[in-house]
Amino acid sequence: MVNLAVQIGDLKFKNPVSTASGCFGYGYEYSDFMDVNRLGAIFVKGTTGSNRDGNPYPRMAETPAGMLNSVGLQNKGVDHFISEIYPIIKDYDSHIIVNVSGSTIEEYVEVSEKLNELDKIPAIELNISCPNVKEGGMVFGTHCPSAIEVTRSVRKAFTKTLIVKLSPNVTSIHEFAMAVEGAGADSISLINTLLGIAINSKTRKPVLSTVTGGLSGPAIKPVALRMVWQAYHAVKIPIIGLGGIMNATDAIEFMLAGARAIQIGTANFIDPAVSIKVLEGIEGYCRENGFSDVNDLVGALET
Amino acid sequence: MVNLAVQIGDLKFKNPVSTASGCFGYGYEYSDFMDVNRLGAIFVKGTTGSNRDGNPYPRMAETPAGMLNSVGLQNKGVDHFISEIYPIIKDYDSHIIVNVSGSTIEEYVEVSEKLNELDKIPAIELNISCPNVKEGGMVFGTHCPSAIEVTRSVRKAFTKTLIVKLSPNVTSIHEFAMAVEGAGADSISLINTLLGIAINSKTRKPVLSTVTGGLSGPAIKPVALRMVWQAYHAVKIPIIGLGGIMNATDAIEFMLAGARAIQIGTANFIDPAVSIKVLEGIEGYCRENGFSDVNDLVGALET
Amino acid sequence: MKKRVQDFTIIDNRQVNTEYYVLELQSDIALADLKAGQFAELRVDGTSEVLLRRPISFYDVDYKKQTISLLIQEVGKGTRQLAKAKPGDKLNMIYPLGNSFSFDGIKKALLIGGGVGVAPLLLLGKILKYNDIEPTFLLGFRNKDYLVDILSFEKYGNVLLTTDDGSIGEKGTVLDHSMVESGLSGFDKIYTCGPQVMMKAVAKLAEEKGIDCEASLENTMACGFGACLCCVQQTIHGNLRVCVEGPVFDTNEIIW
Amino acid sequence: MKKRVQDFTIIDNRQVNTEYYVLELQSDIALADLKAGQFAELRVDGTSEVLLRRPISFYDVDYKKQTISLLIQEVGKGTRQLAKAKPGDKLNMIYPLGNSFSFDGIKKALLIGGGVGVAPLLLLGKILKYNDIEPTFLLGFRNKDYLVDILSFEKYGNVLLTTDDGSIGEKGTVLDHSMVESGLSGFDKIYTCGPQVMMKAVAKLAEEKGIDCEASLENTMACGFGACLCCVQQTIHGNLRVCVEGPVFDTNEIIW
Ligand SMILES: Cc1cc2nc3c(=O)[nH]c(=O)nc-3n(C[C@H](O)[C@H](O)[C@H](O)COP(=O)(O)OP(=O)(O)OC[C@H]3O[C@@H](n4cnc5c(N)ncnc54)[C@H](O)[C@@H]3O)c2cc1C
Ligand SMILES: Cc1cc2nc3c(=O)[nH]c(=O)nc-3n(C[C@H](O)[C@H](O)[C@H](O)COP(=O)(O)OP(=O)(O)OC[C@H]3O[C@@H](n4cnc5c(N)ncnc54)[C@H](O)[C@@H]3O)c2cc1C
Ligand SMILES: Cc1cc2nc3c(=O)[nH]c(=O)nc-3n(C[C@H](O)[C@H](O)[C@H](O)COP(=O)(O)O)c2cc1C
Ligand SMILES: Cc1cc2nc3c(=O)[nH]c(=O)nc-3n(C[C@H](O)[C@H](O)[C@H](O)COP(=O)(O)O)c2cc1C
Ligand code: FES
Ligand code: FES
Repeated sequence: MVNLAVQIGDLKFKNPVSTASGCFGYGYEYSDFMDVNRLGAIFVKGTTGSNRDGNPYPRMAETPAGMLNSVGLQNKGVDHFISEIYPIIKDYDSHIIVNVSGSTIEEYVEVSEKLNELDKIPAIELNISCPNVKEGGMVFGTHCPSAIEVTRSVRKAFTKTLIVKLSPNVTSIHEFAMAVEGAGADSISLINTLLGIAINSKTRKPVLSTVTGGLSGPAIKPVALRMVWQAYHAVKIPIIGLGGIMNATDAIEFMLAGARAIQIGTANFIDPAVSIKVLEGIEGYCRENGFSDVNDLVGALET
Repeated sequence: MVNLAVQIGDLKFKNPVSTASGCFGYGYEYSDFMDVNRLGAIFVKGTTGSNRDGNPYPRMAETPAGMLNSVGLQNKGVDHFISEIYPIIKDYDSHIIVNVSGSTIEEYVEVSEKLNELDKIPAIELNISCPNVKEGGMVFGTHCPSAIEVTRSVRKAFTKTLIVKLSPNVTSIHEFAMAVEGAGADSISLINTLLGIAINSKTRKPVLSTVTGGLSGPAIKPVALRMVWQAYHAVKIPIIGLGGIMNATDAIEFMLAGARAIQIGTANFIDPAVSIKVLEGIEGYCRENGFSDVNDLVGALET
Repeated sequence: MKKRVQDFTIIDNRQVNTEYYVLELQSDIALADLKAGQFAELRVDGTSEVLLRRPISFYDVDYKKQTISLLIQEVGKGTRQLAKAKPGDKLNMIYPLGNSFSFDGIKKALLIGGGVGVAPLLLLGKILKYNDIEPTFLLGFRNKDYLVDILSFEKYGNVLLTTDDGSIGEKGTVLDHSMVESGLSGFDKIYTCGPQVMMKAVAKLAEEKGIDCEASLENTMACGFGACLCCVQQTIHGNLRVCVEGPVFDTNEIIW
Repeated sequence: MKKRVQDFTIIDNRQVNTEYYVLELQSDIALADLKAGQFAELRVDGTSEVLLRRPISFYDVDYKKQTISLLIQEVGKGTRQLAKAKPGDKLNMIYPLGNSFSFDGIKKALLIGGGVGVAPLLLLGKILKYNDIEPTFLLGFRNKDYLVDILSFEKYGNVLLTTDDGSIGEKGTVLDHSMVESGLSGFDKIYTCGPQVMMKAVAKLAEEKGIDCEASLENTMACGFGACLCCVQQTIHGNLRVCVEGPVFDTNEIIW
């Protein structure tokens, strides 16, 4: 028997496998394909203070071993989440973690306060790294004093587990990791998408309506692994690693680099049951390699 | 007839296609495969003040649509370049541009001064973005005041065309573009490699001896295009774009984003004659789309 | 209907014209129920250039033989690779996806398709016919070299053709066809699928004539089953997902 | 010899054991001259997992038939994909690459190979034989299920075998073979190719016995023709490129 449970702040995940915000809807979109209750956690779509329409079409471009998106936080706002979505998903056996997004500190705080009231929301993930909105979003994630300020403010408003999601579009990821740790984060997740562009040479136009978008998928895995490894050596709080995880081997690489848990994003689009395969693969790896506790993989990279 | 010539500082390239430093040796490694004289320019391997052994083996890891390298500027030093290599390559019909690397400002200046004396070296490319050396290298490329200082110092020592090669491992590429423009660069080239890690889950060790390495190849193209586009809107000096160019379409995308010329790196390893195909492809594109001058593509992205 | 991820076996791949081909796929198990207008997300194997699945409409289905047909136009990396499929090869699909055309209380329908957009109209015509609704197909192609197998359509209804150059059928676009000019009387519904400019024009025509109209839209999709919000269409109800709330929309609700 | 990028046609792909297979490739044009120890860089098509070419040694060559044989072990993404090659498929190679084994003034040579490392030794043995040098092959495998086609080797010289479990030949590694213990007298050169630990041990043995020794090294390569400096081996002459100054090195010069 392999112990798969991992601890993120005050929260115990029954296993390290979770699904990334914006890539897994609210979980029920996947219920035809897998048992979503087997996941350690589900990070639901970025949620803002009020309704957002997101960006105009087209919002997606395929790139070599990756994709760009510029969804732009389309969601119906936190009140709609609470009244319409929360009742449906609150009894999942996986932790429901809401990805909190905003344009202003006030908005982040407002959303976090409201979510703090919900019994079955044990944690939030503060998205200070969305590259696809004009205001806020990535600004908080690429300017250290802003990252500190928004984390501090939300920390006061949210009493449960606070995960801060970092942007990879920075010179020194460890600086941001340490900053939000100091500001009260219980955990950090990384990476969000890398800022990129796709161009259609025939039309001589950008593929995305917003010109730039966020790059995800296997292409970014080496950068994500590097950042997880750098952050692991900079902070004490647990790290949730993501970026290009397609299979169990990738997930194990993130854990070796220092991730206590992992999230799967883009891969869900290609194989909607991939997260279960990753879970089973991690368990198999531990068994075959004599690890009785998945936690023994965390940061076990021999350098 | 399509005009293919482009101007980089005082220097006229007969066409916009060149090959990237560290990926094309000194040109002669490719002479069995193609006529290297057809290139606009050849950016030769990073050259330092004295001999460098580079990093221990292994130095290479394949990643999704990319590769990591940690060669670490292995070269025999500028004096060896001048006495042994320059005589062989100086009569190429393509511009020979030396990629100047170093650990200290003094080293950059020393190498640049020596190269300034060589008749057939019309330009240098200042590599302030090598992620694979312990000292110097990327530090200059990720710290703006250092980037300015090294550019200023070399500008004094080198009277011909000075190209500064920027690191993508920064928060604001336009900041660096503007800084080195202000410090006297005639042109900027971007991007160098993104810092990444590859892990072998079986051995639980990093694949590279140096743990981290530089990511190149198609995977990085969206990031490179974005940075070229951002830099294009920040500076007046011509931009040489690179990062993941595999074919003529990719090259055209870079030109539309704002690159006046392009470099091909990793793709040469897979198809050693790819640069000629890119050149012919660009010419064909211009012909088919009614561009009589390749310069009309530069920055022509309709946003 | 529960969505599935399933392997199919290619049993036929026939070239229809220079750019189009029909893949016929067989299932080992009973097919999921398909509705006209729905689509599948195809995994593209064997090339380094494709990461995401590709959405393709159902062209035809045979529940007894457990086969599905897809009409595919070669436009890029994925469809080029799929074109190489040989009998015996496997093809993995997520299906059935999306909503479908509605036809409650309809008697006589006009199905207007352009190019590869005719694909979902074949299955729609077939189903309409089975429901005693009379379909008329009005199909437009670039020229006679881009035609599809018209006999398949004629099994279910009258087929009118236009080509840009008049090399077969009437010359011009579907909108230029004489029967459009003659008034469209008798039709109580128009369905359309094809290039966006065509659908937009059809929608306008339908509005003018006071006929209900549904269009099957395209979009760039990452997931195809509602999770990513990449594929939205602006509508009077806000940005809706083409893969879930679509691909079929009442044209009155679309903000083009 | 000028290096070429050339398409070959696969004419045979035969499984040699559970992990090894031999590809036989035919050229439309006269082959470039190949030397024993040289290799080719193979392009791997049809999978999204491989970007760079893969280096593979020449196992055999027939200039008349214009064919080249490669002995390949399935170890990962690229070799797994290459294993699917079918007669008629194309394979693109850059060749010939690297230096080669030297045999000036040699009379009797011992060729020590382990696992798939036996590949370059077949061609070497053949060429030695043609040059009136007597090759003896000492080949080690995991067990009898991992053997290669020994008859091919026996055409050129005496073949001695070891397996880790003694299921064929003597039990143990090549270093444990009785003929090694009996002194290696008469051999004026040792060539070796196989796992690094084995080659290192062979090099030590050769040094002790005062016999010249050459080893064919492996390395991770990006280009294969000297441009990238990814593949260096530490030697007494500094870091040398395995793809140009190697893959064959005098073992006295290697800093292991
Ligand atoms: C619901 C739905 C049903 C469809 N049904 C069919 C069908 O039955 N038969 C058929 O042939 N095609 C159909 N399509 C279109 C098909 O999905 C695209 O042609 C295909 O994804 C292109 O893939 P590719 O890799 O060949 O092209 P790529 O190499 O990805 O792109 C080539 C070019 O096509 C454009 N393109 C790519 N994807 C789309 C897209 N989804 N919509 C519009 N343009 C695109 C790109 O911008 C690019 O210019 C459908 C699309 C949707 C959304
Ligand atoms: C000069 C030379 C000649 C060679 N000749 C032969 C030959 O004749 N027959 C043969 O079967 N193999 C030969 N090899 C080894 C062969 O190149 C590798 O096995 C192959 O590249 C692995 O590719 P892959 O995609 O299957 O493995 P990957 O999926 O890339 O890797 C699988 C595993 O193999 C390891 N690996 C990958 N490449 C190498 C390498 N170059 N050296 C050592 N380990 C590696 C990786 O670290 C990983 O653990 C030779 C290598 C060199 C450098
Ligand atoms: C379509 C799409 C939508 C996303 N939406 C969000 C979001 O709302 N909030 C967020 O923090 N991250 C969002 N992300 C980023 C992912 O959660 C994840 O950080 C990123 O995709 C990298 O992981 P991957 O390579 O596994 O996809 C989104 C990503 C994609 C592809
Ligand atoms: C093996 C290797 C060696 C490199 N050496 C250098 C170097 O010496 N100096 C330098 O400025 N860039 C060096 N680079 C970076 C490339 O010049 C280029 O910026 C990068 O690879 C991105 O382009 P690409 O994706 O086309 O390869 C090297 C890249 C590779 C892959
Ligand atoms: S394609 Fe993902 S929501 Fe429609
Ligand atoms: S593999 Fe590039 S120099 Fe050897």
